[in-house]
Amino acid sequence: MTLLSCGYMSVCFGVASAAGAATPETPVLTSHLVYMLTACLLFCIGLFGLITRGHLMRNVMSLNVMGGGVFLFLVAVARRDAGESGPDPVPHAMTLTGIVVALAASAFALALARRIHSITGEMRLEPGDDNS
Amino acid sequence: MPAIDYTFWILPAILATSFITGVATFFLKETHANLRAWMNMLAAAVKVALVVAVMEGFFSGESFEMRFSIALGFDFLLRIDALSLLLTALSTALWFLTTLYAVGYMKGSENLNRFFGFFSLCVTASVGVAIAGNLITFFIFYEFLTLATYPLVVHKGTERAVAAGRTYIWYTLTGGSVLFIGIVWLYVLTGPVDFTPGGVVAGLVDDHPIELIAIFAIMMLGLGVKASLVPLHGWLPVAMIAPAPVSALLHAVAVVKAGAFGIVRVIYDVYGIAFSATLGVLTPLAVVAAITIIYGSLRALGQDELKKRLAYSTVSQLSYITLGATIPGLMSTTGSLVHLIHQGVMKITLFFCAGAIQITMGMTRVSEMSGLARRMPVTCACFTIGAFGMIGAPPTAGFISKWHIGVGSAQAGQEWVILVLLISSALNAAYFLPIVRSMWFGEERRFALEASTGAGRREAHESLLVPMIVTALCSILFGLLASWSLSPLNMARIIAETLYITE
Amino acid sequence: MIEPMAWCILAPFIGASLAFLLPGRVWRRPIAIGAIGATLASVWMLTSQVWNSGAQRMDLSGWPAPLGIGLAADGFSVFMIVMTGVVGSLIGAYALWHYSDLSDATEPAERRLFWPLWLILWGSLNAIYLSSDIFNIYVALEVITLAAVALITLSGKAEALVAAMRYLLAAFLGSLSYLMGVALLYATHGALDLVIIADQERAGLPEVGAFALMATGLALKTALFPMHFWLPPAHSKAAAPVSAILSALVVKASFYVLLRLWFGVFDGPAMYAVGILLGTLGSAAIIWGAFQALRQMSLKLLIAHSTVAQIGYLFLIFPLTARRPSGELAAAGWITEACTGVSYHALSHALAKAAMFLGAGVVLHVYGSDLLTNMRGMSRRLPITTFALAIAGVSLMGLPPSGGFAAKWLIVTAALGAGQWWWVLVILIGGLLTAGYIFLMLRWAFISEDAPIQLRPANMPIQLAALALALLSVLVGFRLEEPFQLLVIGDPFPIFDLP
Amino acid sequence: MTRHDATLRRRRRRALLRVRIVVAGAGALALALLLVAAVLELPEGPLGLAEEAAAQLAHTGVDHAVTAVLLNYRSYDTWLEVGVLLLAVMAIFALRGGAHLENVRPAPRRDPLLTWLTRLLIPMLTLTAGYLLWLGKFAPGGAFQAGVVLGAAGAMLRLSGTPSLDRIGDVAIRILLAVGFLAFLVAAVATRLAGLDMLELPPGRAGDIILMVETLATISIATTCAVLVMAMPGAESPPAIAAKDVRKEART
Amino acid sequence: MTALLFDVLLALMLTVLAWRVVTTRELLQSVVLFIAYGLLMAIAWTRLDAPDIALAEAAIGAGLMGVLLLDTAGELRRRHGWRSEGGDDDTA
Repeated sequence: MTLLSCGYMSVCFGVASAAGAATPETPVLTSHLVYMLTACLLFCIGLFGLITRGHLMRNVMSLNVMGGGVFLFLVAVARRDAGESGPDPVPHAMTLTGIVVALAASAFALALARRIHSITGEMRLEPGDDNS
Repeated sequence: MPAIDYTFWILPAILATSFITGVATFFLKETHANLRAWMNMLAAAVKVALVVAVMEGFFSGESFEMRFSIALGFDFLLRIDALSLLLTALSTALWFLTTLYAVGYMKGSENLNRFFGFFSLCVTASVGVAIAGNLITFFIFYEFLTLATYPLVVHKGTERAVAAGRTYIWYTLTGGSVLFIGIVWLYVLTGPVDFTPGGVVAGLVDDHPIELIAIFAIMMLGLGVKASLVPLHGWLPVAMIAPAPVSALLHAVAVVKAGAFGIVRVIYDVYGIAFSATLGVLTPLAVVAAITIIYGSLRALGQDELKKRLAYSTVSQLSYITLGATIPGLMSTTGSLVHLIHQGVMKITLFFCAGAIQITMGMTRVSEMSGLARRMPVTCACFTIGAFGMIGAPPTAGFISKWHIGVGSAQAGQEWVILVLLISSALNAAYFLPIVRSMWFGEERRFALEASTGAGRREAHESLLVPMIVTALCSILFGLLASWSLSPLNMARIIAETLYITE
Repeated sequence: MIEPMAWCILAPFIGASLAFLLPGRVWRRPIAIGAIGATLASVWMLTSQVWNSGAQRMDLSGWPAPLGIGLAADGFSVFMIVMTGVVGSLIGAYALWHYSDLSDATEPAERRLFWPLWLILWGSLNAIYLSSDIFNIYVALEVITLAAVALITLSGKAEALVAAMRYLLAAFLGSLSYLMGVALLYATHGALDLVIIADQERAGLPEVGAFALMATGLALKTALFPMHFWLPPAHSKAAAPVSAILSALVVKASFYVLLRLWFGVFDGPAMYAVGILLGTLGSAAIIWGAFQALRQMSLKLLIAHSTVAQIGYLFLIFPLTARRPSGELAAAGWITEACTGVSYHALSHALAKAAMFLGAGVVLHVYGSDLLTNMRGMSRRLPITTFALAIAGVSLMGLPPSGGFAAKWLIVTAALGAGQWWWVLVILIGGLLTAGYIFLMLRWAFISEDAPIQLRPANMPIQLAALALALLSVLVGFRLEEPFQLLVIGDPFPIFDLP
Repeated sequence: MTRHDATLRRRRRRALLRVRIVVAGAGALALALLLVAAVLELPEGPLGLAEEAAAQLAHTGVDHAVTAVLLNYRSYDTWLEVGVLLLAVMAIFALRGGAHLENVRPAPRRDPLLTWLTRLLIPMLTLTAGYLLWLGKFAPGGAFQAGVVLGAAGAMLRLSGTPSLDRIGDVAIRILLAVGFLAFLVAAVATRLAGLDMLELPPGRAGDIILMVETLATISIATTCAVLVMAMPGAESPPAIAAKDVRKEART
Repeated sequence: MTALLFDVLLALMLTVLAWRVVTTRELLQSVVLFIAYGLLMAIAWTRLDAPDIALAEAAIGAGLMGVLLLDTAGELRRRHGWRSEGGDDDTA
């Protein structure tokens, strides 16, 4: 975990320092850029969690983490395109819709997982005694 | 002019007669035996009448064609030309006789609705193959034939029959797909092209011969499966497990003839004999055909099962047609075309006899048949005529076609063909004559069934005998009256002339 | 005047709401028949409108493209809507019996919930084929996924639930990856409408990233080869009409979206390497799916694996329409053949696959289990179903008299025309393997029955539904002019106008 | 199967799992790098639809941009989204085998603190939900936020064991759930019949139509959230089939 | 500059939390961390001045999803008894 955090810090400061000394077109480290980078990381962490974990509840949580990443990216884009009347409302609407859709799908996934659990006594699809 | 343009509608009508009867038979009750029999006989009679009408119309100069375009870039074309008339006549006539035979042979066994239904569908397919006007329509009926014959091969429903069906399907479908690739490749090169005597490809494309050779090779592979050229003939002996009428009509006439007919069509009406000679594709095909002839006869020697022996003899006899077709020359082409008819008639006689023997005496092995003539003289007589025809003895039709192929190859300067003919005739004699000798002159063996049926003559049921006698007589008449204007030889000569004149 | 485009979506949704609000037995049949009739009528109106006056476009809620959502109907989308309508209504006819009180296979709860779920699924399928807004497509895909998974869980069996769970997780991951692609596209183009994005030529790393994400997400939902693990259990454990709906219709929706993106938004043809990759994955799917199908012992699993294989054929369009790095089109003269061939394969596969699954449903109902071994002697007991399965098999194999043949003919012509002959080898081997598993199924039907076992009577309408679908998949191979003209209205495959 | 094989198999499976983790990790990292690179190359400066949305705001009958986008510009999306919610509930009914909520799991025992807290919070939650709904017209708020807050209130009732939705009959539940979807459906059909584009709200009365649709949507979202929490299939039925053969059946 | 620093810190917290959610051993612990992740995300929305999404995220992420997950986690422990926290996933 410490490895990850210092890796992450180096990315941010690398970009910041580059911005400082960089020519105009390299992106200066604005707040929406920070969130966009975080969004990409969240997306990939969620993907990693989904692939490596067999436990159904963990899968649902990883999917929600991924979803969070995508929505963070959308709202960061809205912030980047903010005009004088405030941030771009379309990505906001997309995020709201996305959140509600993610809620519906996760609730159904949880219900299905519980039904499978109550029938088979296990909360996973493939055999895996450890937390695979 | 009659209300409907009958030249347009007569061809689909020919197809429809057997197609509709086939589909209708499916819906009959299993118990309506005689209704089913009469329906099929009537359909066969109507079809023969239609074909005669077409033949008479053709000779008086009319042309029959039915074309409608399928948006895939080619037309679905049914057309009567001299070559297609030959095979149509053969199929329709023999279908009539085989239906009669089948009614007698299959009496009492179950699933008859399915049997006769698919039987008529097969004939529709084989007539369709004959009157197809271009490669794609030919391919449509070619594959339809494969599908319609599968249920007949597995008709008995035993594990062995189904296993035989599987090998049959593997061979024929692989052949079909390979042929499909060939046809598409040719279509990509030449665009939509119909069969025209003298060949079409020569004029269209002369800048990439290698592709044309490749396409020819692929097509021969595809057609070779049904024409049972050597490496691809494995399915024919295996498919002998089907009931006798199926083996008779399909594996002696319809299915194998579709392959041979396809080869003739490709050589003469797509590539043109002259262009294929220049391409140099004919000699390898001739060599393969020769090998098949020899190999087929050799394998036939060793078979104790009568139907297996006949199957291998078909493998070799069929390659006569391919061999004759590959030799450029009027006589050899006529020989090859007329052998299409003669081999059909003779082979069907032999299969009829084999079926009759199996039904009445329960014998399927050659070794069991010594002294059979005393019990079934008529069947054995027909068998003998058929056997002599196969060997190519003078009065029979077989001799005529072998003679023409021999002379044609001599004229074309390919003497080795005559050598092949001689060897194969000798081999034919080697595997047919012992059967004939043991039938007539072998001493009577205690026949298994004798106790129950008493000594003396025990001929097959007359519905089996009549078609047998008719085909036997034909194989002799075609030989004796060869020069008669309406004989198959004369028709073959007319076709050959049309193929060469437009060269 | 009646704007049929809107009604193609409204009619099923109205039917679904009524079916949900009035779950009573007495209402079910009229609502179902009414909804199917209304949807078919609106589909017919839309087809005639597009046939006569070309591609249509309608801006929803009154706002033009960048702000509002547009509905666009060109030849290709109408072709898919007609396919969904025809196959959907015949499956509906089967479901009318399957989910009625006559059949003892279903509990009351299933019967109440089938029609709302299926009609919402149908409405959102039409919505996808009409929508020209990439975020709207995301929401519609999500509706389809949830409805499909809910339909699978209807049967309540334990393995159906496990299969549904695996499908839900895979589809959810696919949707999220697609949505990330949409976000990237919006970040680079500032608009969500397909037409607007297509006009702005902007190829850079974000575009490539967006395509990679969207293509993977959609390929996951279409069960392309490496990501097909969820399809066989899901499609075989569901009830017969549900498996037919999944295999024939639901799988095609995400492929349709991928095709729209390939031609419109991403100027796909410029990505030759991506085209070849998708083509290779498709070929692997053809071989692997058919190979797996050969090893199955139960009919529905065999048919499900056959779906995995047949989807591979669809993905052959990408290499055939890709442009070589040197700029000239791989199959310059043969683009129409490739596109019409693949769309025709989608149609004939939908018809044949639905017929086979309904046939399998009849076998399951009559024999009690769909193991191949106890289909012994089926050709005598269930002649119509065997006939339907056989004809559907013929169309899958691509043998001449069928729609499958026309599709195979077109794809092989395009492949040979494009000089990419290796696809032809794949199709050859795939066709033979398909024949392998079709006759593996049929051989049991022809083996004569040893002990005559007591069977439940199979009443006629369900067999006729399967037969009708099978006959359609063959007849569609005869009359080709109109479908081909319909397909190219509104220039759905816009490579032609390239210089 | 001796103990040795069992440990062997488990060790092999754990090794296989480790390989899977490493591969997944590498894949995810590669994807992260691709995304970061793509993000860094994104074009700068305002690109989106902020201006167009703001400019047309006057005609939408609503002052707050996001609500305008949600319920006017892209109301079709919101309609499908409410459809997704309705589908989720239908799917859960499919899992439970029926929409009746009577046999919902017995509520946990009632403890005084929770009941007091609910008696305090429920009115406040409903009030905030109403305010949020009203707020949507000119400030951040609207159907979803209000619906979810009300849904949370429903969940609260459920957790505290006080009877709420499970007392209402089956038909009432269905109507409450479907009313949001129906609102949009009626709006779409009405606009179609009136000759306008689907879901096109006439500028004059757009504001009140949006408010009406929003209220119905809030009701159905609240009910959906409450039912989602309430109707979760619990452990009513003991595990009927052992896990192993379910997976075996699933795989054959 | 301090706002930027706050953003970077928030972003870092979000990423670390997400990593922890995915890789913790205990199931219940990851559920709680997931709820914290939801709340942090709500803060992020306010930072990106999207108040309505912040509200929705707080209510849904922490509220509903949290309730559902906790209820299911409780169900699991009730089913497997208290012997081992999170029952069937004892190792990482």
